[in-house]
Amino acid sequence: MSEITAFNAPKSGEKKEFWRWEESCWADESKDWHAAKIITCGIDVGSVSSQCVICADGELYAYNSMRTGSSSPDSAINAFAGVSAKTGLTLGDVHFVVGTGYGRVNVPFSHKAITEIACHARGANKMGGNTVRTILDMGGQDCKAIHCDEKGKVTNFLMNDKCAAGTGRGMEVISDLMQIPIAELGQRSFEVDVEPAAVSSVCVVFAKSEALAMLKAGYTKNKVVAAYCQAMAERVVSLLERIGVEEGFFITGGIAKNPGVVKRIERLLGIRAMETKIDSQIAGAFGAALFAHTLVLKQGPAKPLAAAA
Amino acid sequence: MIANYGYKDGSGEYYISIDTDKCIQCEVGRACLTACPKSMFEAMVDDYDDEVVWIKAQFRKSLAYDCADCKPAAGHTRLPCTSACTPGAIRHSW
Amino acid sequence: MITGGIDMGSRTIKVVLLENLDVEGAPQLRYAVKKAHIMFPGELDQDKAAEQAYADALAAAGLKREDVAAVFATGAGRKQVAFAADAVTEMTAGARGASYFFPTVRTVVDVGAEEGRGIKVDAAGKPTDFAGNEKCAAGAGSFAEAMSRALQLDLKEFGEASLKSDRTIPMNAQCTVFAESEVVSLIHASTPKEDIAKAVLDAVASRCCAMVRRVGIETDVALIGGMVHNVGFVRALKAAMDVDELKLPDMPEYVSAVGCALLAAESRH
Amino acid sequence: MNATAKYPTEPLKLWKKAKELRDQYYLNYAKAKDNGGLRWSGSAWALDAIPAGLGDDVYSLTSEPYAASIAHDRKFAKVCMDAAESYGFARDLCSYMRIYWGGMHLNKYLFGGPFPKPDFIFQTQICCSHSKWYQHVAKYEKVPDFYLDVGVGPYKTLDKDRLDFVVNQLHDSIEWMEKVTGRKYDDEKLIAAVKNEMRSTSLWADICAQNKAVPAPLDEKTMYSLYVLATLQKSSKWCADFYAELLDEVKDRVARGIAAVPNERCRVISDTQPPWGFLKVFRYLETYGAVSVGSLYTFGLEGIWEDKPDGSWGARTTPMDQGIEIKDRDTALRLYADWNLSKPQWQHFYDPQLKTEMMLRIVREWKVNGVMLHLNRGCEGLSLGIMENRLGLSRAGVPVMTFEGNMGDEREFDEVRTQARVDGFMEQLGLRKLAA
Repeated sequence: MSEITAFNAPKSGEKKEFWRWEESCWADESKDWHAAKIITCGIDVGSVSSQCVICADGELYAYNSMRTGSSSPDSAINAFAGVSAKTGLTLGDVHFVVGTGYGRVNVPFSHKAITEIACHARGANKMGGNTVRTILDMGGQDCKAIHCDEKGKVTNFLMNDKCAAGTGRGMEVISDLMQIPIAELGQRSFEVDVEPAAVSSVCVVFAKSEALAMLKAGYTKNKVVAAYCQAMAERVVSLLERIGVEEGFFITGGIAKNPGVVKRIERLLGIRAMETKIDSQIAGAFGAALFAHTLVLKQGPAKPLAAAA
Repeated sequence: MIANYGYKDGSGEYYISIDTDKCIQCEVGRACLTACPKSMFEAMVDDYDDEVVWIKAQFRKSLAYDCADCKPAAGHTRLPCTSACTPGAIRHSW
Repeated sequence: MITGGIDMGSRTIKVVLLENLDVEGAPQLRYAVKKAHIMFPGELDQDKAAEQAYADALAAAGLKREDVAAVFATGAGRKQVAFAADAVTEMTAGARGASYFFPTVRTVVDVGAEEGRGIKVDAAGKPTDFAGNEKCAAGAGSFAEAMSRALQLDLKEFGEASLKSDRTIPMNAQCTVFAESEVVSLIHASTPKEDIAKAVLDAVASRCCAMVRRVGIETDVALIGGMVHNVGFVRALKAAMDVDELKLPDMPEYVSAVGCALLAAESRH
Repeated sequence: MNATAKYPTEPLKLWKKAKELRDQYYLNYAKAKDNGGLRWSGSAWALDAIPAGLGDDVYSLTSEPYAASIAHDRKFAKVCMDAAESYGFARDLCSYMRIYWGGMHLNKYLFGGPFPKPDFIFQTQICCSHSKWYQHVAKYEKVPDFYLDVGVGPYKTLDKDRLDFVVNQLHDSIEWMEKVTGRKYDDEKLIAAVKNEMRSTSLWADICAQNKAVPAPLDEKTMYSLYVLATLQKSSKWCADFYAELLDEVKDRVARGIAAVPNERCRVISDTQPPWGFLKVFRYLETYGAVSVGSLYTFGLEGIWEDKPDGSWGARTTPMDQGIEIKDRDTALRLYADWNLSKPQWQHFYDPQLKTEMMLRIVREWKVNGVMLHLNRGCEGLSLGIMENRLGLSRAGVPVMTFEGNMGDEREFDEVRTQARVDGFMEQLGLRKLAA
């Protein structure tokens, strides 16, 4: 057996991770939190991503969005540490913390846990305005369809976390399979001569082997991605239809950043999704922070917490 | 609020819907809790501080099987849960 | 004579250029693997990716296309390789490659990114029977990889971590995706990483093993494909198959490509 | 085997007629009531010569072929199965049964109009689902039902007591039919039907035996559309007569060397019902010049066989050809029971070894190069012990491949993987794709 050199073979460490989306940390430089009367915090620990949002007097002040680690408490702490580093805020300065998302009960420094359903509705109502009625959140491991009233109170919802079809995870699967960065999937899905029929299988595992077969058959990657995005869209729409779709359609979560799916959902529903300047992934944490604000107004600040992390 | 607990997968759509507006002021003393042979219902306080019932988490991903015993195939003409809930807060999607 | 083999995997493309050191009339064929090349197709469609991978390999080997007598292709995208003289399935390529490295091998376990398979091989290195994993992809590498990602470990650390655990946590879900959410709940239940890693690798190993048993486990047994690098998986598979020895090539990802290059060479004899 | 042999081929002349007979059958059942006829329902395995004694205006709907026809229409099949699942039936039950039930609950008949209600159920019991299937139908449609227990063990162990056990039930079933229909039973019609069925099933076996020829005059995909007639009404004169015609045509094809697949260079057999929604798998084989010459399923479900003097497997000689006279009800029932109990497809319910032996025999006599086993999740009965068969075959040195699927439920079938599996198997058999 003579020498073999596997040059530019990426070592596992530096291996390109196509599925990974951008992490981000932001603070409103125009504001000074010291001036705020009420400071609240919302922590959303999802199965895939975690966010921390800080509200100053019920307005968005700062947020941090990162991938969920292998322990929910740490993820919550790190999410907060991010904004803390950027703004100098410590937990001691925060009047009330609400935890939400998959790991909401594991947020060590939260005063109350509220489901992501209620928080997404509340957040969307703030981000999209009180005309928001229908909310779609495609999470990492689940898909939520929510209908809410002008106050952002949930009037109808369903969540599907049994099947990966129509979840962010399903999207990661295809980006991995195609070796295309997840952020590019949407754009690539439109770079096709003709729009292909949707991948027929509802099951992600089958869809995957269907996608492989398309490649085998000589489809371009873009075409396969298009077929897959279409399938995702059809899947999500069938869930939305259960709760009844109304104008004022708002999409939260990472999926909002994937035009490949969003545009196709709009096409199927015949409704345009509302625009927002704020990172759609923070909707849950934002909602949680707003709940926290209301709670402070109702029952006063919670006792300050020992700084975590 | 209409709360849908359940799932849709390759084999179909299985949701139990609970109309919390009818559920909050339960006029039948939470009859559903005892009506369900598997005690799948549970009373809890929701995000808006109202007491309502929901489906216990361990059943939410297997309703098709958990509810089979109460379906016509098992000789039932009416579902125990929906029959017990005379205000009509509970509905099955299948 | 120089021949080539290209393995168009669903994730990576491997190219092998093989020089036949055969002296005319020598009883035993002897080969030297000249160059192996691995890359992530990334932006490219398969046909172009194959072209590039091959070009790179030639350049690295300091060879020109006309130096290469024939190239055989295998793998999911084998039909997309314009310059290949012929295409063979993963079964044939894997069997031939494995028996080149280990002439006594009779059972080959090939665990790739998307599919695992068990192959029964005869003395000539021809597949006589095979079984692949059915619908569920949980018996393949991409599952383990996704799980290692959830644990924030790279595949190597993932395997090593599992060695530190002797706990057995059964994974009930047959479907990869369900299995993933099972792992996520284990994580949120703050189960030690080591135990989760072992649970995942045990699950993959038991699915692979069930598959291999369909063709029957006959020694010697060889494992090929990227999972060879995963010490935890190797341990789990040994245990599941209940064999004392598992033959491990030192260039596991390239075995099928080598098999192709050999078949290409033999087609010229 | 790799030489691309080319044979002449031509379409089957009787193809159109087979389709017409099939459509007529389903139409007759729907229209039975128009002129006061009777409807009964039971499985394709039911002993349908018995109800024939009730008159010439008695029509049946055999449920497996009916469900299979629906399975071709994947959309409607899904609708039917969803209906059954909504009703609370589990997804892992027999997919024919779920499809049939679903159609009944939706009150939709595949061939148009509402689902025709049977007057009674007449069913044999060999697999676990057969009785349960009609127990539900009878309850739901509120119609009387009768079940024959034919589980008396392998034919080679058949003795007088075991035969009596079945014959006595047949006598009871006739009395029962007279009671529930209020009709007078006509033994002449019974005897005629028994004779028809013996002809049909013996002729079908003979037709299958013609496929021993190289090239094979018929491929399995075609055989499905022909054998189905026996699954509809093997005891009818039209079925027996059709098979007589068909046998002549197939013999003529053999004589003239007409092939079903012109590029035949490799012969395989399958096992159990195919995934009906994906018969193109068989066309895919042809791209390799491989042809499926049949299966124990197509040969042995509606064909009755015997050992020929030369040791080969051939059509069972009918009592009529042996000069045995059938004059009374008891003689008819006795011969009829014995005839059916020798049905090959009934044997392996008792021991997978029996099935392996029959398959090996087919492999030998039909010059088969490999076996494709369908791990059919839709049929517990026929896939029972199938992995044992896999072992038995490969121990005997026969190349085997397995593919997972379901005869009626497409959700269990992965077309992509199956094709990849076929690619590997063909290569194992030393075949390369032929230039199209």
